Amino acid sequence: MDKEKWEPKIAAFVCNWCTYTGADLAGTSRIKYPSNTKLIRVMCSGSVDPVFILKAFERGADGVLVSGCHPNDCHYNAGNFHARRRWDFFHKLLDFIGIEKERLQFSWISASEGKKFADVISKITKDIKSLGPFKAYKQMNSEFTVNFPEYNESSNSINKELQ
Amino acid sequence: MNYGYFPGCSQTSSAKEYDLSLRKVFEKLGFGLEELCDWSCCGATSAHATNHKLSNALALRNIVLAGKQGIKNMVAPCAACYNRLITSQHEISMHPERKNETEELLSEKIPADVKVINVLELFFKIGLAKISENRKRDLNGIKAACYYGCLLVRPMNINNFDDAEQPTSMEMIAEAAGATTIDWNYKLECCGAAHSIVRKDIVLNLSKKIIDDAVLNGANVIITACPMCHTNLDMRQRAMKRKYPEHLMIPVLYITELVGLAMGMNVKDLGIDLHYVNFNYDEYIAEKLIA
Amino acid sequence: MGAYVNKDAKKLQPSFVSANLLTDTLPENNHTPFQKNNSDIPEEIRNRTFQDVSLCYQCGKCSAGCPVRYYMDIAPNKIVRLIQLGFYDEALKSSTPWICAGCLTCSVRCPKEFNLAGFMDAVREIAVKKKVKVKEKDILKFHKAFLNQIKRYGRLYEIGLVGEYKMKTLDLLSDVETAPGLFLKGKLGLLPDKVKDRKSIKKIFKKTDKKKINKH
Amino acid sequence: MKIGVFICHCGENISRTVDCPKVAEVCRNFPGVEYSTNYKYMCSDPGQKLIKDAVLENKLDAIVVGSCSPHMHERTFRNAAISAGINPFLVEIANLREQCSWVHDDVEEATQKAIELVRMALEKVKRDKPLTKIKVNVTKRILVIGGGIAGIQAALDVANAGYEVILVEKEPSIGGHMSQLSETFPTLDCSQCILTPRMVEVYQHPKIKLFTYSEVVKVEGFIGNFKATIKKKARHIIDDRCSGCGLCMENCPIKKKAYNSFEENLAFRPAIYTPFPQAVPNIPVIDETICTHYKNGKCGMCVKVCDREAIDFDQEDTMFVADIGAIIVATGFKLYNIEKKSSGSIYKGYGEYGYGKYRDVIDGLQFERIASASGPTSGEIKRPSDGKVPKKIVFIQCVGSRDESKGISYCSKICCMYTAKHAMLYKHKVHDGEAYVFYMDIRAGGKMYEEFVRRAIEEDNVKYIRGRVSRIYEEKGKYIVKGEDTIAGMPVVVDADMVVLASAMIPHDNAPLLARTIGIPYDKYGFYNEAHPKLRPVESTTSGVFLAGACQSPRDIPDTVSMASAAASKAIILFSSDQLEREPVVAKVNEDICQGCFYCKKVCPFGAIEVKDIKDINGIVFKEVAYINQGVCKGCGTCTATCLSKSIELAGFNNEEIFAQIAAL
Amino acid sequence: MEVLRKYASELLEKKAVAAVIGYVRVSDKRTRPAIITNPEDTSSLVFDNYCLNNLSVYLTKARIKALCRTSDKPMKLAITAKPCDVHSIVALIQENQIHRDDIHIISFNCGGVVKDFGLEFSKETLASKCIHCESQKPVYFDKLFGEEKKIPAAEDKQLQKINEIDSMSTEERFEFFKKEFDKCIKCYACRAVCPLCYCQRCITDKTIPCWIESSSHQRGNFSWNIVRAFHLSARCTGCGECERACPMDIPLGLINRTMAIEAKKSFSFVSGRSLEIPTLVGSFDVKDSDELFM
Repeated sequence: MDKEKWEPKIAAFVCNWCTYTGADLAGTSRIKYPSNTKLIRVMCSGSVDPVFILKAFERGADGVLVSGCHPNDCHYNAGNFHARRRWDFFHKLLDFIGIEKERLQFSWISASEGKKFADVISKITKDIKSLGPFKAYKQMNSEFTVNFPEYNESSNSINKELQ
Repeated sequence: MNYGYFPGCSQTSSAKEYDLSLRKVFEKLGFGLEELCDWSCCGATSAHATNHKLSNALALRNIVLAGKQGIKNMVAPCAACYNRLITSQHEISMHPERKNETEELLSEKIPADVKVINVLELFFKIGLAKISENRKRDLNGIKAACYYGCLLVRPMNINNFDDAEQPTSMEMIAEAAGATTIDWNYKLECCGAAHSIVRKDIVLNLSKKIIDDAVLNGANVIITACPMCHTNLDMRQRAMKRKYPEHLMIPVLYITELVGLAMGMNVKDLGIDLHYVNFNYDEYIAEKLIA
Repeated sequence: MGAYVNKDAKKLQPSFVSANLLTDTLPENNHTPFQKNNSDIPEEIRNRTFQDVSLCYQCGKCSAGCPVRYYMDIAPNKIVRLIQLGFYDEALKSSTPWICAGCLTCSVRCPKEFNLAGFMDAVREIAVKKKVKVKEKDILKFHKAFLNQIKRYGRLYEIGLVGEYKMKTLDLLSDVETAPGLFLKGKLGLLPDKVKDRKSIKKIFKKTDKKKINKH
Repeated sequence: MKIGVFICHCGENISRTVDCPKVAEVCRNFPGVEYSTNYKYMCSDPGQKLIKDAVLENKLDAIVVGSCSPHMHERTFRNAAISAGINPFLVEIANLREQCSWVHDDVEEATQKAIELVRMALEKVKRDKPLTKIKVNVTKRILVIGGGIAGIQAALDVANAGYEVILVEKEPSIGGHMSQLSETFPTLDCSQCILTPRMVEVYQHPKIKLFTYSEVVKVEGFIGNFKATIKKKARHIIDDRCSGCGLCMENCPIKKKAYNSFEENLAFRPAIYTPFPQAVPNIPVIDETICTHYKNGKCGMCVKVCDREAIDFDQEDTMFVADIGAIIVATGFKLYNIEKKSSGSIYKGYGEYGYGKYRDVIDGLQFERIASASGPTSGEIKRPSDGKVPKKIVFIQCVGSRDESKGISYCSKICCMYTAKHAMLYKHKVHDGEAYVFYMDIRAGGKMYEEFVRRAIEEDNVKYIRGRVSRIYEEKGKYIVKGEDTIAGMPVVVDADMVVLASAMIPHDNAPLLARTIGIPYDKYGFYNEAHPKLRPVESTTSGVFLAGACQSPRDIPDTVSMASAAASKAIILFSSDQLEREPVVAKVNEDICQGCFYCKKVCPFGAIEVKDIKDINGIVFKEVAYINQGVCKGCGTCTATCLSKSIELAGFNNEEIFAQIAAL
Repeated sequence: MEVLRKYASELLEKKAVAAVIGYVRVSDKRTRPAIITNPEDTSSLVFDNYCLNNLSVYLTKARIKALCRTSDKPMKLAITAKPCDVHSIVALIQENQIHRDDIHIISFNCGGVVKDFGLEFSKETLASKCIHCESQKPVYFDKLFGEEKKIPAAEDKQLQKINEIDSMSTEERFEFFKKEFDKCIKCYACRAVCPLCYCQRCITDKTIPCWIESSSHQRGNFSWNIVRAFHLSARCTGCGECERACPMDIPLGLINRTMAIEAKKSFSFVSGRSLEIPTLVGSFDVKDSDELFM
């Protein structure tokens, strides 16, 4: 892959109440940040399963961000506390397995922290850019020959047929 | 158990008796004090007043030496030395950039496990029961105003061994030694220490206020744990007397001297005769040895 | 300090105009605009104390408790205020930092946990570095004499200190009452107590002396 | 499935950086897309009509709208979908404005991202399942916790609207701190005179059930359907027999064993007592810790004098369970105490003011009692230590407040005003006295407030000194107050006879406990958090729980009363309909594969998960599985991520939908 | 040994238990698990250094139901468990898979077991879990046999390996595990033998949506092993059965132990040690570290 033109692909799992709203605020405030990150809205950072992150890596993401409300600010009182413990383990596990720590990052961004949201996105984009493409995982993808119909474009042909 | 000992410059000259009584008392209590080899000035007042880097380097040089000597707990009897050493340690522990800077200056690594303690802490470490057990003499004629001075228990966020506003540790030690203590207001007021030579007027006034409050609250002896305080309170009393003829002379003892007296030592052994204001032994102590 | 507006001024000045806080005379058409001062002093204080002067909200608790407040020309909290506003000269010229005994009463009681004693150290250091004419020059001389002793012997040689200080200030007759007593009682050693490894001490002094702090 | 894609220009907000026609064009070729278009204002009436027409014309099953944030117009487009006959949950929004056009400059880049965002939404909508809103019944009864002025006001408002109220107060009488006050600023009218009638009104109101000397120990359920457990502590008095004659109190031989906390420890109370004479209800309480009967079974003086046989030494705590539809929390505040604190506390005491060892250094509420005509000194200003009239009095503001080194960074808001009032009351009662106030700033924002402070200074000649006090100590029976006037730049020392500290308002010690019981968030001090500080100031984030008064932050009486009424009106709005509708975003268990480890039950922040027994044909339990109460579940999904066998799905955000989005990244 | 047999046979005779899950000798250095329902069969029960299976894997809800709920009066199920197996039982109780009242734990003071069948018990052949074993006495039991024994001291090679991996660069670690996981043939022996993998339908068997690709391809292998390790982190009691059962010798114990070490370091929690301490999964502390979060 041409390093010059390569742009990282980053997935961000954000909670509906704080970080998603914070991202909206960044927009309302017209704060610019790189376009590499795409948000997946979930109800609470506590509902993000580690498998989502593995899936994202499998589907070619170079980095993943999980972000929720600050401790004690959770719309659901405690979801983020559970998330915090979960990520502590998962991050350590990935680190031990040999996945760069910067590939998976976490943050607390409240609904009022539009600036922080932009900063965090800029930071993770910069981090991932300096790490380069997630070759290690991508290589496993390229060696992968069997396609699952489930998420493949071809599956849509089924849809087409149904119509 | 042995404790490291950082005497500080005053201990070798104007506060000789502090050094003397400290060593004697702890020897008798069965604890060794291991003097820090080739210690140097802690950089108090003048260095930190004018050159921050220098003051940190001077203080931490001694910590480096202590580390090399294998000292884990080091007593610094002088309140100024004590404060200087722990403040420098605190600063480098909070701010790694300052640590690197100073380590570069000293060309040495600064150990993190040397704990500097003051005399009061030392007494608490060995246990107050030890003092009462070794009591030989009744000191109940002494009504002690325990004077901490400004630096001994401050600042709070670094030094947590006693309250920064209403300390009681020295009173507990004095009471363990059998003396009566009084409650008074000036136990933490500054004596003007650093200005001892240049602005004698300030020192005189500040010290006078301290002594007056002690007398007003019924003390007949002031107890200190700092050579600077002692110098100012003890030495300046003649000048006070000259300026204010009604001034009452009141002896000023080091806490170690008080404990020494309780343990049956002599005025001369402890160096109390070196003070300016006479400590009239008979006046305070009934010469009755406790069995 | 108020907002002084010079109606006669041809060019409209910003209406927030400085007054010299130390004098209460303000010649009406001789004012200087209150402008951004690009001094490195706040930065230097921050480097030294790890705290920003803007932390201070001027409650005055420091001045209220200061044991040597009566000997100062400007209240300690006002020194902070002067630095906050950018009146550096007035702050550095003041006797206050030099009178400060470093007793930490202010630092302990400060509601904002601002280390004022450390701040005063920094102001002194800056004043020396900037070669400001210090009001309490005897105190500075004393500090220099003190450091000279340390530099020479590694420890304080009290007779040397007093001797050197007296030579510097030509104040030969004070303390006659205490010194002989000290000698008689054998408290003052006639020979200095020296550190063996004086090289290391010299090295420390040399390395920290880059800014020529002790010479001027 | 036929999907329609609608790209909004939002005037130029989106189209300036996103090439909307191109996005629509590209999306048309995505599998499953039947129809794709772009329009200037999708949210406008013509825009919505466009959607509706397109749906009907093309027989669309689901739509994706590329527009502003779903937080803005999700509801609009869902309604449009409903009008076109599509299930509203088959609508997905791609956020092309806040998260694309507004934050990127490059047109190509933004357009590309917009296409990808729409593609993700498309993948999600393909897997969306039609959902219907959940309906729940509303119990039209409210629980008000706290019987201070906030609780009283809220209770009366709700009751007067015709709904039942349960008012719970932990003290033996309602009234709260307001009943302790002497006079109130800025009008100087007597506090008890205006409060007592309201207290009586509460007591007599047919719709209000009053539980004093009681605590809320458990709250379960959800908006409209809470179940609260109230512990009524044993008073040892049979309520309906007691006539409130007070003979028992007069005859109780234990006079000086316990301080009267209503009098802020300035007076004693007997073992059987009401906190104050105007107490509501006027029924005493027996303090078991000092009553002789509980020590040795003797005495019984009160039993002898009570001809109505109202005393019952063996009474025990009783529990009540009540069904309620909403809760108003109005637990109020307490004052910061300058005593030395334990090392774990976030607060630190004031050693420089003596850690409370000087008896004449008192706090604001103590001064209120001293100044109150019904107080221990009958309104005469006297020192607690020796009963002398202080000739010089010092008031210190901001004790605790705005003092980060003591643990509090906020302003307590009311101290400026009540200190001015105190100084004024003092000057009115001790004409030859001198009053000094040490302050940092005067914050007198309010109707007639600034004028009130100026009156203290100008008419009553109170000396205001700007500066914090550094130290207080006792010397020769005087209290030496060391301060500095920072305006004059002069040290100020006052040898006062009495010092009054305007201590900070802090939450009660058990405020966090109650918050956890109810399930509402609180800040680091223990003040309860509102859902939005500006737009939802009396709601907590837990729906159905409202907040009022000083349990949220320091407040004065007018603010407290208005917020109490606001909270009451919120509750009344809730009660105005018989059923509630709520979003169907809830979790559901696949009972076939649930293994019953109940980690979900442990993590659920709302206690929505229960154990369900699955029985075989003979009625024997053969499996325990998790069951989610749809009314209680708030849809956070923490359980879905915790579930090891992945047997829980969150409707609207199920795993398949999220996987599809990941795949479409 | 005789006392154990006698005790077990008494339990069965008295109908105090429905069955005894225990070890029976196969050959000199080999035992196998057995579920004994007939008192006469207890004569083959053994317990020694060769009883290396973790029998708690047989404590499934279905089995308890089948064995103990047959008569009118529900009976208990007896199990012989090494102290380390008791940890698994504790974890199972905490996760509501069995009730303490349903089982009768016969435990032993343990002196270590061999790492695999057929080996002579010695310091060299000691199972790696025994090397760092801190619980030679069971934390919970209904009957305890045997005297306290000492486990022979041996080098903790597993810990050395963990430290070695820790000191590798990220790329090296990735390569290491990639190579190891590459060996996986998705036989799920690790899952079958793990007492805590009790789900009837494992996450990897779920196809709508497909959580983990089930072919034994690198990518699927990677996901499977990560998810397996994650699901067991702070739950795994360290019985080491997965590693022993793995036909491809993937060092699963390394990962499990690393996570256990982290749990102990960050939360002072060790799984299966106490019924009172709540499990780490499913609980939280507001004071947990915030280090990870920007």
